[in-house]
Amino acid sequence: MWLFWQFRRLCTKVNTMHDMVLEVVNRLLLPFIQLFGMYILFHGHLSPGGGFSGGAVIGASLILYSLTFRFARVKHRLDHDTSVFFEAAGALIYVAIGFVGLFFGYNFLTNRGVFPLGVPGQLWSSGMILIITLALGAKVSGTILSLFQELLEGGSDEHGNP
Amino acid sequence: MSMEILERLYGNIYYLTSVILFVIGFHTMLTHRNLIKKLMALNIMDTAIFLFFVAIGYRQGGQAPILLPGVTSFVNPVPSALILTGIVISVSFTAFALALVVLLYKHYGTLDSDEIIAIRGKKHV
Amino acid sequence: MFSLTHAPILMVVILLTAAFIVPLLRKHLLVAKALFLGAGLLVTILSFLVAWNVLENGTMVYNVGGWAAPHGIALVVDAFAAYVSLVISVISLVIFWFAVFAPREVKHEVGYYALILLLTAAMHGIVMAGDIFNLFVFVEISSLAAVAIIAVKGTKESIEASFRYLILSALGSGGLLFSIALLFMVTGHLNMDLMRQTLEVTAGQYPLNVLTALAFMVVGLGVKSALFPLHIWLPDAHANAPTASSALLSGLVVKVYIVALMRIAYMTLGMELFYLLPIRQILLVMASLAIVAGSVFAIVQDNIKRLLAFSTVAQVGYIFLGFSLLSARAVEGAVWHILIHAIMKTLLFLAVGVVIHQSGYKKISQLHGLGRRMPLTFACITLGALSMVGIPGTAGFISKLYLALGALDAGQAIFAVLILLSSLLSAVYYFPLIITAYFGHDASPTVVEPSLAVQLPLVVLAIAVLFYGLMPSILLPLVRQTALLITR
Amino acid sequence: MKKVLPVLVLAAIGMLLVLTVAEMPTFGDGQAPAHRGVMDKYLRDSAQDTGAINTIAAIILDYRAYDTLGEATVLFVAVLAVSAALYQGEHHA
Repeated sequence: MWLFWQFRRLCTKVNTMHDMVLEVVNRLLLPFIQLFGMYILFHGHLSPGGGFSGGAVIGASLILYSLTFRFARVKHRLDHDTSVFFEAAGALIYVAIGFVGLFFGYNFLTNRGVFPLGVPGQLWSSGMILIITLALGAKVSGTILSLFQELLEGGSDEHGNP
Repeated sequence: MSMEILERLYGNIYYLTSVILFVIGFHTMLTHRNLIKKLMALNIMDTAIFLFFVAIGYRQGGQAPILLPGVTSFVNPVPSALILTGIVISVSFTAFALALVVLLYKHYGTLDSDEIIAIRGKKHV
Repeated sequence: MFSLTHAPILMVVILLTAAFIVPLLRKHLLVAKALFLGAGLLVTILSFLVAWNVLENGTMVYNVGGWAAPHGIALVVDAFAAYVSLVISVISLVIFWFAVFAPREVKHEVGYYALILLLTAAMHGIVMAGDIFNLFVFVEISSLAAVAIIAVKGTKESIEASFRYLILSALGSGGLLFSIALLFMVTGHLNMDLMRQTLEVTAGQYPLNVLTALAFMVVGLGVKSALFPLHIWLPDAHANAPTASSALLSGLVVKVYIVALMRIAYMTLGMELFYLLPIRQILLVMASLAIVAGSVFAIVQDNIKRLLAFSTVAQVGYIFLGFSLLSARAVEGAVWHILIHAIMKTLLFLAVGVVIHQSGYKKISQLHGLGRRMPLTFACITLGALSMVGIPGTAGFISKLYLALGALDAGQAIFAVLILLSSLLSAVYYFPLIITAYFGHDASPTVVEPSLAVQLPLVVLAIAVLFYGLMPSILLPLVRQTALLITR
Repeated sequence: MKKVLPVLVLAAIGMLLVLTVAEMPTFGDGQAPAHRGVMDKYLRDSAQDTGAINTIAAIILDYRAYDTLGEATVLFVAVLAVSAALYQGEHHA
């Protein structure tokens, strides 16, 4: 019984305290995680990766951020409307790129002939693919973060308790 | 005759594995009552299908389909491309199902499908 | 910039774009509503143009991204696709109107509009897909959105129903994806037309593969379209959804999966192969069971929306019956029934939703005398119910006539008898509704008619029921061509 | 009965699937029908056609970009569905 209460106290303590170790390590790690995500995004047309995996890495780093630093503090910086905006913006850019092809007299979502393709193998190549990859990266990271936030909020009652 | 079938099965061991995974997932789906376990079963089944799909694309000695100089033999890129889509769809389904599970737990106070049906049935009558 | 060749993809993309923008307009509700209705209207106009173009110039093929068939994704708009997408856009426009002007049932309003838009876009996408994996993607979008528009109501029952629907629907998707994998394995193509050409060569080499693929596909899409033993999710889901969702789900969504199955059957497998396997007999039996069981279950219901939902199970049976009888007139009957059932069931669900909202009564036994309080709404319900029963002069008569004649053509007179019998059964469950409403003692003097904007869709649909009943020739060319495609 | 039925169903499905596996083209066979369809052009031309040397990126974002639009839409539907379903959970929002 005593053990149980001790354990419970520890749990509540963990729930509310700022853990120095976690914060420092995260401050160190987060830039690298996000850089890696960016690398995956920008090299989607050159190496394994692309919009979804890169976006997932960045989104995971954002989740890590909001888990380590307290949720409320993150919320005003990365609030729900922002992530929905990223969502919609990513999808809209995708559709807009499709319409660019239409505008120039090609079919919907045409790449060749509409966008400069560049030299295959270089970073700035492949026209539409790179743009869409970046848009998808923004969208997917927004999606992952907003799913996380929704589930976290949805699981709590009116007072914000889990 | 049966020896021949066994040999073919051994040759297609990846397909066989994914089929077995599929059946395991289906079994869990049918027999377990916990909603979270049902979702896991769903994911196992999806994963089995993904494994199957990707296994179709393999060719003996093939490399990842990135056109670097010096590489001449590639695996079939089409299944991999399709599976990327499949994975995202599976993620979406799981996310929404989890949200529904959260709501169900809030309303019914249990994650047992039989209990939920019992509670709902009582209310209906 | 614009020419009619781009119209098929624009229909999908306009709806998608509107759906991406609408959730951002939470603060500007009026703009969101205008966008919602505007997108629906634009797509309806486009679908009329496409249907006209298909009738004039034959099948339209659109290569997305400019890549021709084997490598890119092709949209194939043949007569069937043009017809169904016309039905979808018109009926969904009416439902859009209702969703905007009807009393609120949903808290997250812009989200609800966006989900309806996405569902409609996905239905157009499914119908026009010429590529089997593209079809799968849109089936997934529509499944997820269909579950979501049930869950938005937020009551205990609706959450439970939508969860069950989600699980079964995900199982169905798994089956569909597995069968696509099996078909890809033996063909190496994803384009439906090329698949058929390859299958003609390789199907004999891998017969079990094709059979398994077909079984998984029929079960997968059968779950989603509520074919008889797999219909268990439907009554709860359709009865507990918000009114507009019920109408959309029962009127359109269930049928779109049947259309998908038939398109796969005649485009990917070829009808010979599809019916070489024992699928046809199984479908016939299941459809007959659906008609009988759906009617019998509907008779014992007291909750109006559940009654309508079980009636949908029976009507899905009609459509499957027509497609698997496979004589020209039976297929025409099934194709007619897609449209006519969409009109009737949408009318009934919307009208019943209005009644439930205005009076608060959900059961038939509570409706005493309401018909005199809400004359216009109940006139619409009566018309819809008469059409469901198949009284001559209403639209429901046409499709049942075609189905019965088709059964005789196919030499299976027993199914004509079955259709007659089921008409009697549906009279047994629809007439109490009308009789109680008109002849019961007047119980609730406070109930009034809703506003005119809410009644407009009901009146439009009721006129459509009469119009197709008296003048069925208006869409006949499209229906004829569809039947030719399938029975070819 | 409740225990036996799933086992029977599973046995039937498993049997069918195992027989199907035994009939499939051999794993890794370069001449299997799956590799005779669309694959060759993708591997041969994707660099010139799309400018991407990652053939999979070329397929999902150029040749089959419409599918990926659908995929992005599925994610969008999921987020929207989750937020719409959980929205009524909060009374103060």
